[in-house]
Formats: sequence, C-alpha cells, structure tokens
Amino acid sequence: MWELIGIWLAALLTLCIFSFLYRDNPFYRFAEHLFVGVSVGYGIVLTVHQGLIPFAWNPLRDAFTQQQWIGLVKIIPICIGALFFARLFPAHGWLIRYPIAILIGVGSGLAIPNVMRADIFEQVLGTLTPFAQIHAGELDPFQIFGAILMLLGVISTLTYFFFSVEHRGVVGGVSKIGIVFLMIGFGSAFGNTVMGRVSLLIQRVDFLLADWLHLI
Amino acid sequence: MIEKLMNIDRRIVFILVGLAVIIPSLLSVSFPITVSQPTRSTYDYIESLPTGSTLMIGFNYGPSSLAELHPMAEAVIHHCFQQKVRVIGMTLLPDGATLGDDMLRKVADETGAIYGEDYVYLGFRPGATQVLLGMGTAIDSVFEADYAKTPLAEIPMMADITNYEQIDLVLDLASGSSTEWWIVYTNTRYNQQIAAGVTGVIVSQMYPYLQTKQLIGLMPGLLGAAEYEKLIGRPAKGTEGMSIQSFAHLLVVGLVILGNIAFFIQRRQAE
Amino acid sequence: MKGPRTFCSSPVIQGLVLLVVVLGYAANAFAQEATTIEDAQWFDTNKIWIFLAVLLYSATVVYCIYHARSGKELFIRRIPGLEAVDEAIGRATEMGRSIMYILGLGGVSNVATIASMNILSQVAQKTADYETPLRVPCNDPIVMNVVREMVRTAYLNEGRPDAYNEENIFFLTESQFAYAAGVDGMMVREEPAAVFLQGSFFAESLILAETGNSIGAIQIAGTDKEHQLPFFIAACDYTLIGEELYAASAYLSREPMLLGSLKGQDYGKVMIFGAIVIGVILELFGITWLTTFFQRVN
Amino acid sequence: MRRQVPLILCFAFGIVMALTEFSPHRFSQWLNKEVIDWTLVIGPFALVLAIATLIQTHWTRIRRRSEYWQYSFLVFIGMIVMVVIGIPLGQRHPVFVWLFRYVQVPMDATMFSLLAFFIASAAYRAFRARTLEATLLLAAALIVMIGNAPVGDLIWNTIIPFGDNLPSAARQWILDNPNLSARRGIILGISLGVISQSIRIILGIERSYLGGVEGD
Repeated sequence: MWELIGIWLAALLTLCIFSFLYRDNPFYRFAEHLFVGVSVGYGIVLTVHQGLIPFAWNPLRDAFTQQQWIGLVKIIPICIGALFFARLFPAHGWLIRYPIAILIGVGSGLAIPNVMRADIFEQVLGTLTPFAQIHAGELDPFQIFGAILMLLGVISTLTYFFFSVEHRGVVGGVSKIGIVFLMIGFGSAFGNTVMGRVSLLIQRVDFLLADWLHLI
Repeated sequence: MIEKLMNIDRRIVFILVGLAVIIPSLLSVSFPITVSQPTRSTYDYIESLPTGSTLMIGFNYGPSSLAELHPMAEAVIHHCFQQKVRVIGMTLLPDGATLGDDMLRKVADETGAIYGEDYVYLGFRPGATQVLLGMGTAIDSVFEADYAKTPLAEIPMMADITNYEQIDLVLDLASGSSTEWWIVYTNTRYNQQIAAGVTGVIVSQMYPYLQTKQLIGLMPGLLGAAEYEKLIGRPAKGTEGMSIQSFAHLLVVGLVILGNIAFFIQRRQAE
Repeated sequence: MKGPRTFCSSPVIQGLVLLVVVLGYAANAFAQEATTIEDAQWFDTNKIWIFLAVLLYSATVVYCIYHARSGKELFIRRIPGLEAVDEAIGRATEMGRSIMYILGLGGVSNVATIASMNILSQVAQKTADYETPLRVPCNDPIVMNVVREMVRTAYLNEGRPDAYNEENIFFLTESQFAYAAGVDGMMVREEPAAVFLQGSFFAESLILAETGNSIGAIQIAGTDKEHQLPFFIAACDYTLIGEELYAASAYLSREPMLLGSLKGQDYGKVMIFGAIVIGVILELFGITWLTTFFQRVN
Repeated sequence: MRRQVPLILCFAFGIVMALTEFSPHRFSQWLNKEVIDWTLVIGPFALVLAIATLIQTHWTRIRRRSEYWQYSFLVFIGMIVMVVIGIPLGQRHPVFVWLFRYVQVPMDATMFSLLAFFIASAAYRAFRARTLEATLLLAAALIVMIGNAPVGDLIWNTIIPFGDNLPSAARQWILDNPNLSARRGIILGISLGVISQSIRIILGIERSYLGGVEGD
C-alpha cells in the first residue's frame, strides 16, 4: 500500500520536474520549493546523525559513562563551532572568523603535501613512463607516436597556462598547439559524457514506464 | 528556413531526445555489441578462476549512479555464481549499503546461490582508507559482523578467508574516487589484483592505471555492462540500455551534423 | 592591508611559539608509548623529496610576492573573457535587470571558491556604482557569510554602503540538485541579464549554464574542475579554463600579492617543464633515476 | 582579536596538518586524525547560519507577499517534516526512508536526468564549425559519440570494408591520447595554483576569507 502511494508520488514529482523543460510553471515551482525544503531538512538530519552524534556527542558521553577522559577534548571544537552562533548577534559577528580560519587552515595544510604528491609527482611520472618503455623496446611505432604526442600535448597545454609572458613568437605558437589539444580534450570529454547522461534519462523513463505504468 | 533550422527552439530538441529514449524502451530493439579489451580482460580473469575462488565487490556508488553501475554488478555476480566463484560484497559509501544488499539478494534469488556459502554481504563501515588497510591484516578487524549483524566467525564461507591473501580479485564499482583508494592502499601495499567498473564520466581518469597494469580490467559505464552481458550470454538491462543509447547518440550526432549543414549553407548564401 | 611586509611579523611568529609549546608537551607524553620503529619515527624519509619540492616551491612563490610588493610592474597576459565582465555589467545596467553570481559547490577552503570570491568582490565594486542588483544564491553557509562581508566591504569602498542589500546574498540548500533546481527557477523568473558561473562545479554545471543560455543572459563561466569545462565552453559566452580562473582575480584586482604569486606559479611550471624534458632525455638513454625518484615517493 | 587571532589559528592549524602528513610518528598520526575529527565537529555548526538565513529569506517573502510567496510554505513544510521525523527516529526509520526514497531521490534523479536533454541542445547549438578550434571540438565529440554507441561500429562494419570496429578504436585512442595530455596540462597548472594559494593562506598573505581586506 505505502509502496504504491510512494511510486505514484515519485512519478508525479518526476513529471513536475520534467515540466520545467517546457517552461517555468506552477508544477515545477511546487516541486522546486518542496525539493529545497526537503533537501535542507535531510541535510540537517544527516549532519546531526553523521556529524555531531558520532564525532561530538559520543566521545563526550563515553567520557562520563566509561571514564574515557580523552573524549573531553571534544569540548574545544564544540565551543569553537558554537562561535558560529555569534553571527546571530551583529555586534559579535566577527567571532565567526575563528572557526572559519581553522577550517581554512586545515584545508590548506592538507592540500599542500597531497596535491604535490598525487597530482604533480604522479602526473609527471605518468608522462615519463612511456619513454622508459620506448627504451626497453616494449612499444610499437604507433604507440611511440602516441607517447611523443602526449609529451607535446602536456608541454603545449602547460605553455598555454603561462601568464607572465606574452603569448607571441615561439611561446605564442606552442600555446596555440596547446589550445588545439585542449579543444580535442574538451570535445572528447563532452562526447563521452553523453552516454552517462542518457543512462540517467533511461533509468527515469524506465521507472515511469515500468514501475509506474507497467507498460514494459 | 535555414535561419529557422539554425535557431531551432530547444524544446523541439527536448521532444526528440524524449522520443529517442521512450520509443526504443517500448519496442525493445537490440544491436550487436563489440566487446572492448579492458572489459574482456576482466571477464577472462574471472573465467580463469578455479571453483571456490573468491571475488570481492565494492559497491561504491549511490542512487544517482545506479543507472550505470547496477547492470554491471548484476552481470558480474551472475558470472561468479555460474563459475562457482564466491562473492564478498562491501561498500565504502553509506549510500551504497542498501544498493549492494538489494543486488546480491536479487541475483542469488535468480541463481539459487546460498547466503553464507556462495556469498556474503558485509555492508558499510566509515573511514574508507582505514577500512581498506584494516582488511589487509584481517577482514574481521573491520567488519566484525556482516550486514545482517551475524558475526563473521559464524559464517561458513568466511572460515577460510582472513584477509586479501584469500581474495583472488577485487572489483570496484565506482562513481567517485574509490578505485584510486583501492589502488593506493591495496594494490600497492598488499599486491591485491584489482579491476574496476566505473561511470562513463570518470572512465578516462582510469586509463592511466590500466596502462600501468594497476588495474587488470576496466568496464566503462552502461557500455561495460552490455559488453559483460554479451560475454556471459545473458542480455539484460545493459544491452537494452545500450540499444536505447544508440538511438540517443545517433540523434545527437544527427542534430550536430544537421546544424552544421545549415550553418554552411547560410555562410555560402552570405558570401 | 597594513604595510607590505607585516605578514611575517606578528601572527606567524606568535603562532609558531604557541605551536612549539603545545606540541612539544603533548609529543613528549606520546613518545613514551611508542611500540614500533615506525611509530617513533618523526619523519617519513620516503617523502623527503615531496617535502623539499614543497619547500622549494613555497620559497619561490613567497619570493615572487615580496618582489611584486616592492612596486615593480608585473606583466600578465590578456585573459579572454575578462574584458566581457564590464560588458556584462553594462548590459545589465542598461536593461535594468539583475546580475546573478554563482560560486559553485565548493566550500570556503576551496581554491576555486576563494578565487571566485575575489572576482565577485571586483564585480561588486562595479555594480555598486551602477546600483545594479547583484544576486548571489549560495550553496554553503560559510561561503555565504564570507561573501556577505566581502560584498559589503566592496560597496563600502565605493562609497555606496546604502546600495548594499544583504538579502541579495542568501543560502539556498546544500544539496547539489536541489540547488540547481532552485537556481534554475530563479533564473527563469528573474531573468538576470548576466550570469557569472565561477568556482567549483560538478554535474549541475550544464543544468545551470543551459538555463542561463535559454533566458538569453550573457554568461561568463570559469572552473578548475576539468570535467565540467566542456559544458561551460559549449553553453557559455566566455569560459575561464582551469588556472585562468585563479589568474582572473589577479588580472582584475592588479593586487601585487596575487600577481606575484602568479609569477611564482609560472616558475613552478618551468620546474615541471625541466623535470619532464630532462626525464624524457634520460629515459631514452636508459637512465632511470628520475622515474625511480618519482615512483619512490608514492 | 579580530584579525590577529584568526590569522594565528589559520597558520597553526595549517602548519600542523601539512607537517603531520610527512610524519609516521604515532603522535603525528593521532594529531592529524584528531584535527580532522575536529573539523567534522566544527563544520556542522555552520548549518546554524544556513537555517537562519533560509528561514529569514522565506519568512520575509511570506510577510511581504512577494511574488510566489505561497511556495515558501512548501520549503518550511519539507524541512520541518524531514527534521521532525529524522532527528528523533534516526535515518534508518521506515518513515524517513520512505520520504527519502519516494520524495527526495526521484526529484534528485530527475533533476540529474535533465542533463540528457540539455547536453543534446547544447551540442546542437554550440558544435558549429565556425573556427578551427570549434571544428576540433566538434570532430572529437562526434568521433567519441559514434564510438560509444554500439550502432557506430555496426554501421561502419557494414558500409566500409576495412578497419573493423574503427569507431570504437578511434574513440579509445582520442581518450587515451590527446584527451589525457590536455587534462594533464590542466591538472599540473591547477595543482600549482592550489599549492600556492594554500601557502598564501597559511602565511596569512591571502586574507580574503576574513571578509574583505579592510575593516579591522
């Protein structure tokens, strides 16, 4: 019974959203506002159950019930977090800079070593590897061509992102080649995404035709 | 006329897209599928496993990517049960927990596989990388019990499985960066063989790993599912979906070509 | 901003002193419990090269910023798309319509979001003069707060605090597609003349950009998420590609700190360039120490 | 207090996170994890701001009878229903699961599936061979799209006598080669930007997050 009501409700909401394709209309506005409300509500529930309870409440509770006093450390972040309430009192609004500064500091600190390793070192290594294979004689001529093209692509795209030199002469020429690679890259990524997006539509159509209308 | 064609109302395009998906869905037409090498290697690997081997599947996708990855999961699990390869399911995403459970149970019902002997579902544990590292020492150090809260010690299938050493292949079904975690934490560290099935959008990110053989196989989105279905000779949602895909792709290609013809005629006229 | 060199004086040194005291004390307590060698090791020697690379690069960037602050004019190449910012604002003013500025889904520590906020503050200075409404629907509550302060400051700097309306910068929802649904609805109802899409975007990028296009708004996009760039390029009038987004805030504000840092980034590119070229040559001769070096750190 | 303390906090947390990433010592690892847990406690408090402004925005709309003010009630209804059920009963409660499955998921999935329509209309409008760059974009997209659809190979193999399955092979090559090298170039540039920004933030050179440069 509840499942049937659910399917009907889901189908109607699905159609409400699809109606946006025609133009803005009361059905879309209905779904849109409901969606915003529900998603905020869901966000609050998720934050409480997956953020505050396991990371703040549980350690504090354990501190008192099981004498794991280390859990009391959590009082510090709770107090820092509570500074966000300062925003509600205009005179002390600047206090929210404290938690923001900490969040930004942590984010930046984590980014430095990880980006250096995962992105820069890995990508440079990835560009060099095929040349080791060329030396070892593992690649056929077509693959060697691919490796050289890759090298040209990486270097020219990188040149396109030079900002402190004017793009004239050699630099200008190489950065033009970079644009060529960028455009081919973007085109292929676009084309490759079509499949994923159509899959999503197929799934919605399948829901409407099979689960709701039982046509297939 | 040409002017009109150039600036066609987008709603006409929308209707065409809708029809290109709805009509083939109703008619259920199908096209032959060519199997790509990365999908074939995954299949071959599982095909070559002796009876009683173990495959671990990570259901690392949420409801929004279900359309692409569920069919793939279905095909691979079918293949495993046919081959008498045992399956351990798990997930690193809270959203994936119910999806994996549903899928394993569905295929088990169809094939008659028995829970606890042919497959086990461990569910979700938070802390992705810690979970992956923890299973390297002992699976029950992370999952002391399965999804239904039965202790692993009481599950017959888990008696001879302690850690990655007894797992012949990990298949990660991913809509995010979980495959990279598997590669960094289990392939590099424990030398675990890994294959992946990922959504169409992140496929190209995975090619470098295939090149370096950190992945033994790779299945791209719905197409991967269709290819796998062809290999095991059991067409299902993937094959059906790909045929619909063909129409949608032809439509988009046709529209782009049409737009360009109109554009060239217009330019010729202007000259 | 006080003097050009205040940054190394107080906060950093005070922070350091505080750190050393607190950490030293706590570490001492832990050192006694260590059981394995790895547990007691203070530095992962495998990572020393990453550490050195970070140091070298940091030093370069900081040096360039110092240099830029000494007052020397720094060149920065033209960034296509940024000329259109004035055009977009002008058009909105002429038509008497609003401008919508979308910062994407990134949190406040996200680099793209920060770059986007810097651009927003430049845009706000211009709209303040013309009294063009600047609407900013936010996806992240903290970002919303920072943006409110930044825009208010921008209006203040232009001497138009009266034109600032806090209600134009508001929180919508954190959910990706509910946010897209809400912004789409607002776009078709309010019909802004210009839409800025700058920051960190995911799958919603095309939903927003296509709707913006359908209402005929002039759209200037920019993101460092390379997956979403194709869609912006297809659906928007101008697109800042990847690092151009970071450079844009320097280009618009002409602030020495940002210009210097951009110069430092260019030196970083030269280093990568060098590593790749030398690496390729060495590999071709069968000398593998550079690849082994890059491999070791993983 | 208003500027110095946030800058100190940002520096201290940033440096700690960056350095502990390099250190396998037990204490460093504990500290690293603990601070990340802290941010998980601090972050959720920001939701207070969100809810406050959301209520304020929609309440103002209702009070002023702005256009479409009636819909603002839907936002409140959606939010309140989710919170009232989700917080006391938990995320696994059947009623909450039902709401999630039949209200939130269908709207989410449908909104996502709109992309199938938008990607087609964007392709139609934007992929015109106006310039060399646009032509490359267009060509790469077409090749990948044809290669992605099974029917592409089928048509090719029946019409053209050579190069079996050329469309899917060409697609693969484009994705592996020009696409990958363009992405590498972009990623390398972005990574350098991310690191330099993080350094500026930690050292207190970049202060925009404090909300404008002025206003001590």
